[in-house]
Amino acid sequence: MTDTHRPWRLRALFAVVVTVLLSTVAPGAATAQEDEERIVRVGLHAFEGNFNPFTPPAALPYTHDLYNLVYDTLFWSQARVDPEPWLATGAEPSDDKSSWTVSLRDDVTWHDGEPFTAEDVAFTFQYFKDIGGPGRYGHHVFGFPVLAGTEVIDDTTVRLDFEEPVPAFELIPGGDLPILPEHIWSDVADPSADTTTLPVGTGPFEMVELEPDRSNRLVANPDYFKGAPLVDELRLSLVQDPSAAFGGLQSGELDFVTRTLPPQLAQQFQSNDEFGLIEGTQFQSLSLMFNTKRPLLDDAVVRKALSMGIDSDAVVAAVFQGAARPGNDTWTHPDSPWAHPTGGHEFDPEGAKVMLDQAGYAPGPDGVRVGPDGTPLRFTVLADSFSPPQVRSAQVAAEQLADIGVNVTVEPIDPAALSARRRPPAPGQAPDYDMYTTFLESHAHADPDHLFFFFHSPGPRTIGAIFTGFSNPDFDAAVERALGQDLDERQESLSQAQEIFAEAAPAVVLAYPEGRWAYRTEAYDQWVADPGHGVFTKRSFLEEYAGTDQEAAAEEGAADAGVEGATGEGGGDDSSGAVVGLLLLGAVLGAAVVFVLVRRRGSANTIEE
Amino acid sequence: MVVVAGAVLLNFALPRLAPGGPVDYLVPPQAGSVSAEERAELLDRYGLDESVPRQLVTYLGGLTRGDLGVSVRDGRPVRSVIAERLGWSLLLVGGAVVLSALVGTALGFFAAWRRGSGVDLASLVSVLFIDALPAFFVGLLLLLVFSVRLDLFPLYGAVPASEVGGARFLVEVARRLALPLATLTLTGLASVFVVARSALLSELDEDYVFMARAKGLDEKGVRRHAQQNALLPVSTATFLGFSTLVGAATVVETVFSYPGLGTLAFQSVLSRDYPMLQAVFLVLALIAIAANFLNDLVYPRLDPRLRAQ
Amino acid sequence: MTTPAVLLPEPVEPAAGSRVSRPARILGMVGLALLALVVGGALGASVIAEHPPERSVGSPFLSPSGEHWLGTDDIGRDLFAQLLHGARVSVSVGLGAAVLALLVGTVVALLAGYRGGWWDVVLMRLVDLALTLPLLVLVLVLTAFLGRSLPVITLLIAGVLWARPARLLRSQVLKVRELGHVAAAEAMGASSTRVALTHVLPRLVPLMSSQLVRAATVAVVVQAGIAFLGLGDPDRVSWGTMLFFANSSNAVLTEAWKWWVLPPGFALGALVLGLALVSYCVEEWAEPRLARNAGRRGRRRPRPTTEAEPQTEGTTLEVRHLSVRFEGGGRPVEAVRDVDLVVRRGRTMGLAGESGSGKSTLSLALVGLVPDPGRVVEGEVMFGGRDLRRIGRTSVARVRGREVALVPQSAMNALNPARTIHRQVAEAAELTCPAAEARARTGELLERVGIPAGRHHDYPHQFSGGMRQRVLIAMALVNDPRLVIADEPVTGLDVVNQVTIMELLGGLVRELDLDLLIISHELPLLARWVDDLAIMYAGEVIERGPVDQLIGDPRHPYTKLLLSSFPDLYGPRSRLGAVPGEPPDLSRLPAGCSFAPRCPCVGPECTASRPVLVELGAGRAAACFCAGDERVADLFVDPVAVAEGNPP
Amino acid sequence: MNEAPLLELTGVRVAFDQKGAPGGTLALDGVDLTVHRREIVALVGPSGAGKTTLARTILGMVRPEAGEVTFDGQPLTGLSQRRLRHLRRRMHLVFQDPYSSLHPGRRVEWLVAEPLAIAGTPRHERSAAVTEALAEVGLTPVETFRRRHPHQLSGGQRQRVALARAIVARPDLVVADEPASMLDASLRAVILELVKRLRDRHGATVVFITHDLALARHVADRIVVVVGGRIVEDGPADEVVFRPRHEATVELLDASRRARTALG
Repeated sequence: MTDTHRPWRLRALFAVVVTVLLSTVAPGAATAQEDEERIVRVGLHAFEGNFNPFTPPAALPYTHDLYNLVYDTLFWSQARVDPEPWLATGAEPSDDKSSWTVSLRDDVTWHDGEPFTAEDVAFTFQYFKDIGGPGRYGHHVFGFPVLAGTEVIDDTTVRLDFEEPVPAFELIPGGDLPILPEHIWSDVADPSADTTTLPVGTGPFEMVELEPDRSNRLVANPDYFKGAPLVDELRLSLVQDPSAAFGGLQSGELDFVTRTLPPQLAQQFQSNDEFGLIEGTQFQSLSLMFNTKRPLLDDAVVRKALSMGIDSDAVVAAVFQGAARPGNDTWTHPDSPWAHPTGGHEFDPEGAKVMLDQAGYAPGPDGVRVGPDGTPLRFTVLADSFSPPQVRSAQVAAEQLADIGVNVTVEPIDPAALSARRRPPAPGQAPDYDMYTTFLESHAHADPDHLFFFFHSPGPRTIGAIFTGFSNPDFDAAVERALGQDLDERQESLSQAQEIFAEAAPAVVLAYPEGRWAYRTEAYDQWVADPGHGVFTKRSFLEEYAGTDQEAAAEEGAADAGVEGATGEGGGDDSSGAVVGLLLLGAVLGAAVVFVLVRRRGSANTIEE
Repeated sequence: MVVVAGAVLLNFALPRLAPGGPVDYLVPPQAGSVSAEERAELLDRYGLDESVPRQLVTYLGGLTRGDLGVSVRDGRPVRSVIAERLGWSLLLVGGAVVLSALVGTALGFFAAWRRGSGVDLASLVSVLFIDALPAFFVGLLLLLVFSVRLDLFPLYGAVPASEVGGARFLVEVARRLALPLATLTLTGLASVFVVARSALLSELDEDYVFMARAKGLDEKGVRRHAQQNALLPVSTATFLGFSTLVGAATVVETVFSYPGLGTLAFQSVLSRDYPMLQAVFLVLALIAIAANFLNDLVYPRLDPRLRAQ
Repeated sequence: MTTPAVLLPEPVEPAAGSRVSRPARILGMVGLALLALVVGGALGASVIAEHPPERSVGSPFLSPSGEHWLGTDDIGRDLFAQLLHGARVSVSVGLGAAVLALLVGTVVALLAGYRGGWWDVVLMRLVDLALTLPLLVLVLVLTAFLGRSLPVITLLIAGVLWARPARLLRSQVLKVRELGHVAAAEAMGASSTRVALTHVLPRLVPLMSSQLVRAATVAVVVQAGIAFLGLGDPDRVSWGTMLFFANSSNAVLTEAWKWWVLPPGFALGALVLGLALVSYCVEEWAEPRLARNAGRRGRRRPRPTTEAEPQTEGTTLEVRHLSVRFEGGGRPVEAVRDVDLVVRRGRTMGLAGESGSGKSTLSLALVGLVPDPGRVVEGEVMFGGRDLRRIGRTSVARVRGREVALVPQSAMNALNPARTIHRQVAEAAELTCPAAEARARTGELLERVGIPAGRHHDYPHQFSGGMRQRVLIAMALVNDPRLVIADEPVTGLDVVNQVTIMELLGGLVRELDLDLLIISHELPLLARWVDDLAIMYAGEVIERGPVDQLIGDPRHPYTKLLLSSFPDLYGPRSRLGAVPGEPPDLSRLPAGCSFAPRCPCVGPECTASRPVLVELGAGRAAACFCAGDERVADLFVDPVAVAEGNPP
Repeated sequence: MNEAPLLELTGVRVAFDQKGAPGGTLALDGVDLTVHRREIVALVGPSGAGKTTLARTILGMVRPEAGEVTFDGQPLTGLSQRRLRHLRRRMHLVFQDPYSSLHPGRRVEWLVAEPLAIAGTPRHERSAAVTEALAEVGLTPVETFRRRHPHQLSGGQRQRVALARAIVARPDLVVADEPASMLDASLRAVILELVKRLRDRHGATVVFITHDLALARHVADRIVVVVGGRIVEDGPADEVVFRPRHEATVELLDASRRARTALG
């Protein structure tokens, strides 16, 4: 943020005072853009500190998009029935779809100059299966589906065999698994331990500097098979504090922040010519999950009533200030190709009360309903304490549920403790929680198998509703059927499953947050919204895609400006900031200056008198 | 020595009190599920499947070799992570200790010398006021004023994202250090100030100060007599303040996204990164012990009565 | 207990009820007001705030309005209500944790400090251990692990806070153990529980209360800190969580910081500042010497306007009508009243008087060192032909040490413990000569006073009291002054040392041809060493004259009675004589003769008007209406009568 | 004096540092001392001679390394803390410093009654004894003084309170450690008179510590000269002053003589 109307003396005084305090060199104005290269400085809101796909990630799915700046996948994973070929030029399934023959591009080289071949693909799939482990990707080849074997047919063709039909191969795992160079990884004994080596991939950017937990530097890969990226260099810094991140963007220290722009800041960035805003969906959902093995919550009537008692619109308004869409009872993201055609959320507190009354949950003396066995409907919602939207939406939902006679307490808890709490002590047993809120991202909604993965009865291969314990035979049948169908044939089975879901309500989607990002136009303005990924993906930097969304996004942003102006006059009133600064530092520094002056005068005094 | 041993044991025990182990962190809520075998494998990888006494033996064994284990969170050797963070922390906390000691002592002496005067009261109240504001709040305000509004300092981090070398690099590091350092200095200022002030006050009442005046020394000479002895408690306050500031640094580092031990500790707590947490605690305890030790070293230099007879 | 600074004149103690200085009182009041504000807000939260703190009552991010005084937060909750209700959390955690921590700390301190032995060893190791871990980080870890409800957080904070008070209190216990009344109780056979509870514990109260406040401060800040980091208590709105949500909602980047960030931040500040100010006040109350005014004398004194009469021939020092007044908090104290005193060339002068008689203050006034809040209000100090009161502070400083040297009382404390004695003496010598010469002279003189060369570079603590007194004598003489004022030079030494020091001083004075003014309460000692003697009582010189005559034939009843109260080594074993009554309270002196309330031969004129010093010939003078009277010569008061409380 | 002595010390050795290693400087080195009932014995010596250590040893507050302290036929060494405390209630120590030896937070009546409280005398019986003792030391009107706090008293008055406490305790033995040395000379006679009265009226045995031979001779029946942790001379007061046998005594007497002029 520049300030033009401040008296220069005051500002100079601050500079002087601070310089005195720190005895550092004069701070000067913002760092000048030093060269003509196009450099984009990005503030990451979370980062694991390495680009090793075998270490456990905590910042899903966004880590995935970061990896994909350096690595490539066979297909570009998208919430589409026909994913875009990427390293692959195409894939042909066997009749039962358990075996896929993938043809590859022949114009790809690794960052170190080695040519990319079918060997690398075969190696990668096998390697991920062999290593297994905690990484985000391994389960695609040993969980579901299970890789049976690979065969390299020629330099650009490889066949991948699975133990069961994989109709969705192109998306999962084809669109997900990063392809690794065999010549590098085949020598690595313990892949997850090697975290400091710079990754070698085929992607549009090559990593040249890796400082874990702090910053990374990626430079453009000039030989990228889709053409050199439009940006010469990406400087990624980890800025976890949101204020620091957006402040950095505002002050010109950053050009882009991966954190979505909170609505209350939108107006500020919108009104400033230096910034552009772009929207895009990450297929994110904020859900309230029920422990269906818990007494009372094991009753679908109770769960449905709770669902009906929650006003998703109110959550959207209160927690997201409109920058989200209300949840669907059918769970799947409305933009997903597999979403139930009608969807929608049924908010009907009166109906919920009637339902509960009829099911024998009569209001107790304190207004809280009591179950047939005398247990009151009192629940605790666990929420990730570091995620204000999760805490806030839980609080809003709790307020609403009080109106239908259900007492809900919100318990913010740190993520690891949350994970521990929702884990069943042993398979099949009920975990120790009532409900929890969680963000689920693109995978959960863009993946055609998502309902199977999340809500199928807990199965032998650790698939299904491990945490919620949800089990419904009809639902299971529907999602199992879908799993074996081609992508474009699944709609009916999936819709059926979604209808069952809506009735049984093992979870309630509180909102589908929209993504909106701010960037400095001067640094780079060709961002594209990539559904399911947001905008910080490689496609934003490739000529083929870049800039296509720009105008539309800008227009939409402008339209929003009027609505979002809830945060006062906007801009920044510098004088009040300075007042606080003076209050704070003035006291000390002033005293210090006086000290020096008086001291000098004092010593003079004693002699002269 | 006993204290070090106790600290080591405590370090080992503390993280294990927590509900939820590293595996729970490794598999975040968003991710799918993990099979029993995968859990077992994970536990095995980090040696967490062994009995607690065996883990302790392994830990102690590693310690003797200077091996602090591997971070569960990102798989890097704990030692290198600590080494990297320690430097920034020492720069920040050490700088704050030195600065707050210097400024606090100077101000405290200044106020004591003018006991009861308006200047004394004003400095006392303003220092107490600043001390009363929590460190993170001061940090937020400094951030707000100097970075966001005035745009004088960068907002976060310890080193610039862009590549600069030589003197420019140092300048950049200094600029990024400035605000967290100022915050932490302000945080540590009051305790030193108050001690310095009251120490000098009580020294001024001592007979030798009177004697210094009686034998004809000018005010400067008299003041030097008193200040020399008043430094004693100031030194203790400064060194004790070290561990307080390390704690405060956790919050300040978070506000400024400064890559020090404090944020590392915080992240490690959240990720149940036992090896890292143990190491961070060990280092923090060692710093505190070292500070005490330094104090014990400095003390006899300041007070001949404590020198070995 | 620290040794009281004996050099300072005694009657300066502030009047009862004002143990705390005025600025501290004001600060304390401000602190209390701040606390009252916060506590009031906490208590009245439900009444004052019209909205519940934990329900959305409006649109998110509203600016302040009549409806929402501080606007609303990110989900439309009323910030003003949150601010008020947040006070409850801070206050209860602060208070709860502090009380708990102090309780534990006190028990540990008493066990470790009073029981001692293994208790001490084990507990103090524990304390050390607890102190090595950074507090905030520890609480952070434990909160993440053990839960974050208010009681748990309170317990946790107390659990890491107890160590510091425990350590401080233990050392206080060790100090208190040495106090007379503790030893007295032990000597009377009191059980250790009784001693610990009735004698030790009450003496810990001031430290405990300041530690309580300190602990509360830390607890409040720590609680806010962990809440700010997102580990706050879920059930309760607190200032820390307000700031957490404000920060994660980027309030500092919008205008909302003014009503979302500042109020909770400053509320925390107000609470902590309130606590700090009260603590400051409490600490001063517990350690009243903090309340005393500084040694630096900033004010200019009024200078006499009229020209002084020239100094009388043959005198080294001539004091005329000197009055010193202390104006502390209470009523003014006239420590020295209208004193005339002459030190004649070549004759040693003695000034005798009991504590509170003003003799030390007088000596300080001579060299311009009356401590605050004392002031010389009248009189002249003629020395070397000029009035020391006229020549200004800096010039007096030049005279000090160079022309008039002071050998102060309490040799134990008059040397800087951190500097070698040689350096301290040389420092004085350097005032008049170059460094090298100063060092040489110092060495010479130290040897002359009987300190072997090998020990010149030792520190004061390595010397006995007698030796230190020798150092002070060397220090006084190093600049070859014309007058040495020795204030109680041998008090506190045993009789053998007394003789040696007095003989050394006397010898040096003769050798260097100086004049000497000795001040002491030991009348027999003075009588042995001086030529002229003046007796002071209640700030006045009540009798003076050549020593033999004054001792042999005292004219003032006080002198006579005082003389009778010193036992004689070889004389008859008769009863010692007593002086009836109590020493005078200088702030409440009677209208007439200040000795009248104790005087056996008091008459009506004595209570009506003040007797002045009347010349009796042969250099003698006494301030008494019955100075020449027979009655004085035969005065004797039997202590038996006085002991019963029935003075004659 | 055919009664058994009240107090007997034989071969008492006390190391300087109570916690420290044996073989350090000795504060008391082979002290033999017998004090008979109703006797006033003055312990005289220069500072650091071990007088105060001797007093504390007599009270059982310092445990000797070697030797035996017997009080009224009962050896103190080897007694349990509890038994020792009980025995100590029959002795009383009057301190040198009247400013610190009184609990500053308590009123005079509490302070004087403390020995009774320690002995377990019922509360209502204490008041009369306090009144009587305060009257005896001349703190009249008693009702005014008993409500006062120590800081409202002058040094002389405080020492009177300490002596009232000694009267209330009805001890067999009073150890007075320079009770008048911190007071003004004008108050000295009264305090000494009160100390004497403990023997004369209350039948206590008094051990009086002082560094002033003149004063010792004035107060005591017997003078015991302590120098360097040893008793160098022990005899009737006038005997010691007029016919000193040990050279240390002679030196002390000489210094006393040279330091002062005989008055009056």
